[in-house]
Amino acid sequence: MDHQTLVAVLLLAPLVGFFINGFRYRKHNHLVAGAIATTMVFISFVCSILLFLNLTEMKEENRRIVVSFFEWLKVGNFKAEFSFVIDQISGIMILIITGIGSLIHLFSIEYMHHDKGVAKYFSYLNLFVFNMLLLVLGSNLLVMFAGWEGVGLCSYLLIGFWFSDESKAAAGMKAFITNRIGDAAFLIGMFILFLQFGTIDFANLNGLAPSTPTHDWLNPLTIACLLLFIGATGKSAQIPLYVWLPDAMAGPTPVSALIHAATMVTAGVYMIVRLNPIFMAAPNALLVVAIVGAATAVIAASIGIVQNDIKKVLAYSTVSQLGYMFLGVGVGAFGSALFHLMTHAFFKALMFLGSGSVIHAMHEEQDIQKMGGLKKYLPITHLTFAMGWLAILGFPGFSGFFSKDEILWMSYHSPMGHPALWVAGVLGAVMTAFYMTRLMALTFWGESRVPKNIHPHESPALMWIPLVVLAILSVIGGWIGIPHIISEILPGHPANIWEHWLNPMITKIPGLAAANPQEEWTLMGVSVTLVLLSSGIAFIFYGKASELPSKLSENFGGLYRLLVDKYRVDEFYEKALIRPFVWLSENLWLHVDVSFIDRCTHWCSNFVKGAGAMARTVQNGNLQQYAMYMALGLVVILSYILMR
Amino acid sequence: MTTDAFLFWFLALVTFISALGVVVFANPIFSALSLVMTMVTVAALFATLNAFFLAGVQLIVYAGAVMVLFVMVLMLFDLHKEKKAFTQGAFSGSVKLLLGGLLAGLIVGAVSMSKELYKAISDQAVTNSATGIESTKALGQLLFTQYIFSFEVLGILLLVIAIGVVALARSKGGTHVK
Amino acid sequence: MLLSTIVFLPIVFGLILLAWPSERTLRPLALAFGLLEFILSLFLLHLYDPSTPKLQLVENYLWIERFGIRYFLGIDGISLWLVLLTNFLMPITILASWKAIEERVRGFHIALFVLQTAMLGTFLALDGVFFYLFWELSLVPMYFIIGIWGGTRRIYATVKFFIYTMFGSVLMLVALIYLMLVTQEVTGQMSSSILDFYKLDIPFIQGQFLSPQSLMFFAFALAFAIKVPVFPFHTWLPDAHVEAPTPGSVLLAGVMLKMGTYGFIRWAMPIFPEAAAHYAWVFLFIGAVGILYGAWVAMVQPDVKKLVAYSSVSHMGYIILGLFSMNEYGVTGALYQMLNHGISTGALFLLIGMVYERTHNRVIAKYGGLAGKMPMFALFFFIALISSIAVPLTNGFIGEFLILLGTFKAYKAVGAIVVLGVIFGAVYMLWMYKRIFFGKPGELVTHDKDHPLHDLNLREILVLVPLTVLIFWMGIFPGSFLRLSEASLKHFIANQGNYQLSVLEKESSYPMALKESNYGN
Amino acid sequence: MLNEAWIEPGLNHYLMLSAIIFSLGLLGVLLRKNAIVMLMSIELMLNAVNLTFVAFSKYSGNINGQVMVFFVMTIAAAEAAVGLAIVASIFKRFKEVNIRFFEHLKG
Repeated sequence: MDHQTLVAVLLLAPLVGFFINGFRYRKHNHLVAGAIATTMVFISFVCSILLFLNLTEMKEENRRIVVSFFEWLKVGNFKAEFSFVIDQISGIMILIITGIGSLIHLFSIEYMHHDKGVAKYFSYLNLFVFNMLLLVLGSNLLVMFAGWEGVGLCSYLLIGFWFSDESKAAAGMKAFITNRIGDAAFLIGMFILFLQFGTIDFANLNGLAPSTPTHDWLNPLTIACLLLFIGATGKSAQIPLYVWLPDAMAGPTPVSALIHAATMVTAGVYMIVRLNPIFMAAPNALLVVAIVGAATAVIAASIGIVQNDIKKVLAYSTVSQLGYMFLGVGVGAFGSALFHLMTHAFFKALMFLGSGSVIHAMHEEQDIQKMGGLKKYLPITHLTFAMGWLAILGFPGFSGFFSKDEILWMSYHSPMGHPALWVAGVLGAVMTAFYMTRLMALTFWGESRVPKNIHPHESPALMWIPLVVLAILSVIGGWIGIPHIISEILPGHPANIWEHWLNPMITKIPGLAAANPQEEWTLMGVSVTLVLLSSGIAFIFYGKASELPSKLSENFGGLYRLLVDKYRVDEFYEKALIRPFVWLSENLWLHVDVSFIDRCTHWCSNFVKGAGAMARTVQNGNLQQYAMYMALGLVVILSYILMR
Repeated sequence: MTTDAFLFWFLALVTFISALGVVVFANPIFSALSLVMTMVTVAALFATLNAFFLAGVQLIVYAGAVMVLFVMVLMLFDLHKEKKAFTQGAFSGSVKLLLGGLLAGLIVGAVSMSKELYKAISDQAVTNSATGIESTKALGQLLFTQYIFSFEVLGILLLVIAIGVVALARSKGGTHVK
Repeated sequence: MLLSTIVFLPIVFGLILLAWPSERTLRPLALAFGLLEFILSLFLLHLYDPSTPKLQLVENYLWIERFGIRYFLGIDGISLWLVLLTNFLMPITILASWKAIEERVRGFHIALFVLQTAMLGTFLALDGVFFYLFWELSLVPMYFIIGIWGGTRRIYATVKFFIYTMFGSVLMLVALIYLMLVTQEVTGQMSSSILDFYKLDIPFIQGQFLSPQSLMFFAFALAFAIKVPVFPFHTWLPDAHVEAPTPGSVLLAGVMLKMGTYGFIRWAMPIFPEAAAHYAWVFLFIGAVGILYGAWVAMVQPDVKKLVAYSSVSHMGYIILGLFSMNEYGVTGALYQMLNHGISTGALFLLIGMVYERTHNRVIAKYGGLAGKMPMFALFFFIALISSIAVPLTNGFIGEFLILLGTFKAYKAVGAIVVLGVIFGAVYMLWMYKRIFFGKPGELVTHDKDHPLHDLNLREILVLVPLTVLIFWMGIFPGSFLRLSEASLKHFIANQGNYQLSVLEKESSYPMALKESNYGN
Repeated sequence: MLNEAWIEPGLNHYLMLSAIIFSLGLLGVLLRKNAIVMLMSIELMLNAVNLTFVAFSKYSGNINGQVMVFFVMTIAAAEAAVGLAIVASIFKRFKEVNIRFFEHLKG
């Protein structure tokens, strides 16, 4: 098969699945619907692998497959083809999306088996995969934007999947609207880039990016990059637009795994990596990206510490991990960010699916205070979850370790980085270790606090197979990007495949000094030690029933409440943005539209009416009055004739 | 004072008084009778102007037929003496009076100041004035030659009106059901 | 003759319906007529030569010689799509009125057909007086459609609609007469042909509002602005929409509002180029305000139809903005958005009408959880909604994107502010969708146990499917639509200061060849 | 003191008399409440006009004026007949001849 067909199949298979399941939306058979959907995504996965293999066979200089289907929009100089590019970056992305996507589809079959809208669910899921592929494959900003909005739409539909619950529907709406805010900025960023460079094609844009970076804040390029980044904060749940992601946990858990952990939320990172030459030309924008990323990593992690909903903990963890990715992007370590994107996709998808398995076992109970000791009921889930836990901790040897460590190292080492960023990163990692260990301890270890009426049971094979696959990936996934200093001490000196693969696509950081191994070892050691220490503390706190946590929360009541209230950001937005706008709307309607504009209209019409009424008094039907006017006229005319 | 002058002044006075009577009598019957009187004096004035045929017609048609019609209708209605003969409204009433006065005043004043008109026309009149019999004959000739079309149209009009009046009078008072 | 046929055939249909003996077959007959007219107008696509901006298929006869008034019809890339939109929506409207209109069916369809003639004439007439005639004629059937088949406050709404629009039109008539007098002064022969108007050089004094060109421009612009309607003149629209029957709303929003924007692009802007350029800021301002204002006010509407009506104000603001950004992106986007708005808002009104037929209520708060009872309906509504809020791969996105790009290119600050409209558009639409379709079933959805709400029936699906197909078709393959307008729009942009149109000579065009070959057989 | 020429009746006298009677008739139409009296006042006005015609006819020696008077009389008679018939039919229905009442008949 030639590339065009492969790409077409890759893209259209999920779309076909969407239509098939969409038309059978009334059917309840979860096996049929699931089989169709999973097969379609699996077909895509196969195509992805084929394409990826094709890619590896190509020469490194022009390692890209460009497929153009038709001209989408052409007006004047503006030209956007419906064309797709598969290169080092998107090649990996499609593998992640379709690979993890297939696993999650598989998992969903059992997870959703008692839901009536299962066909609808799978059709949405397939549509999401299609849009996500559109996003990562698009060879220009417009196609990317199509996918960008498309995934947002699917996210909306899937978060609000159980729409009869008002709060779930509201969560979906919140997600879409928050995303829309970012999308609006994205649009403007796209306009600036187009007006600046006359193209929106990635290859052309990256080629035209000025080689000398601009340090002007008001330079169009800086503004464009910042606006695109605002778009990314919406999609990837960064400060200030992260608020939708925790609420998005209202959706079915596999959706959280696919959309809100593995794929969609990483779109912002992907977009910046995709445009890295442009961003490198605007270091000021990257500085903002790094600061926002680091801040998000810390703040989200701190909220995660006190959450009791298993999915909420994972959600804040996701926000925090995305912060790492942006930190990496911000300091110019695009490759590392993408690396973390991939490993995070593995272990976070694993943990979400694991939590799905737990929730399934607990009959929709999500509060970790009511769990504990699930280890013996859910051995496979526990084991795989533990792999994910170790990976996210950054336990040496696990995937998260390599990617996170690299970001931390770069944030310190890169000329665009700063020790403060490193400190923030480590702080985030420490907190991550704490809450993740807490999650593990409260859910799987210690005494069972499971209510009497619930009898947890291990999930069926269809659910644990994806868990196992993802667990394996979480463990070994990092070995393709082993840092140099580690590979030097390993037997055989495995090369950093990842870096090598991405090399042609990534702009070099100007003025990057050679690494000092001693420094690197020290920093790595510090961060790993702190992480282990913090998880140890968490284990002491929560491993066994202990008084310590409650004492702590009493002593730091204010801080504790602030954390539990998630820094009251939602309330702040509600007060500062939503209410004023609703207030404004109501007043505009009632006082401007109805009371002013309409009243002006009525005033005009009443004026005419009044004038008419006045004129009408003359014509009142009184015959003698008419005759009088006639006589009056006669007298006037006569006197005029006589006086002349 | 010549006979003509006396006759004119006498008739003018009677005409004026009876015309005033038409307007001011509260009882419509008295008004009607005043009108008859006016008709008669106007007929007499026609006669002083040598329009004997018209004077006759005036007496027969107006004082005879039309007035009888009026009186008949009044009798038919059997109206009580109205308490108020005039419509209400002091302001509009005075305006109306003023207008009537102004109109009369303007015409009278204009006519009295136009000596030339009087002279020019009255000089001609002495030579051209025809006697009574001749004028009737001339009138008849004109009517049946130059004005024959108007005359016939008038006839048709009268016919139409006669039918219309009969139709109106036969109706049970209005088009709506009581 | 094709254009005359297209314009006046609906009147003939109306007359046939008037004399048609059977009440029962009236609707199918009207539908067949509507389809016939649509198919006829598809020939335009075939006969139209997209390579030239010249006027095509022209019919130009002197009508009233003394005043130089002509019977002048012609088509170009700008009017082509509007004509097709009109004829496309008409059979859909007829099909949608199957249940919505139960009384005086005959009269209703006759009114529809008269309206169709008026709208088509407005888009195709190229003579000032002739245009004005159709422009005013369109008010009459709509007046009756709202006034006879409308809701409870229909008389208020229809009179408001009529007088509001009439007010602007009268000023336009004055300006039109002035223009005709100017042609007489300049050429010695009075003329009301648009081609002669284009040639005029009406005195314009920079910064002086009372110069003739500015006054004439605003006289025209006010008439069009009221029809569009732009921000301060919009209050007739919510009332008219709320009271109008479903088919009336569809045609009002779908086609009649476009008469205003079409007026700008065909009449006001090219005839008075300096004034249009100089006072563009006025329209940019009210366009931008209209977008945000319409969105905000829509947000808090309790009545779903009113909400959509205010969303129309917002969407029409985009079109005005695109037109007055005066570059190819903006103007192309504006033209495209005219079609989009006709389709997506038309679809929304149809959908609201369908649910109204079932519940006889439009208060949003009384709905809720409808998606569970009527999934198919929810789906179609959602499709119309995403088209309305401009999600990519639907038609709305293309138009809005181009308009925003054009605006941003011309005026950065305005573009940046107006982008907020994209957000608020999503806010009010999704909030409305949430309240109607999601959550617990509301009182209207559950109240009647004996008559549960039925999902869409076959007829209703037939009404909606063409619109849905177009929504995606226009979103994915905009080229197939823009291709035909490209030459005209390019010509419009390239000759902003001195816009001229000429008539395509017949012998070079394809239709003649076709005709001859037919005769040969 | 009366001027000799002034006492002798001439065209002007007739015209003035006619003007005065006409004005009286007008006042009757304007002021009277009773519709029948209004009709009579109209007759009065017509008579005044007739008088003018005849006077002009005499003093200009032109018989055409008398023809006109003939026509006017006919019309006047017709008008009186119709007017009275209307008043009569309204009276039969409402027992009312007040002209102000008639304005309520509209609609």
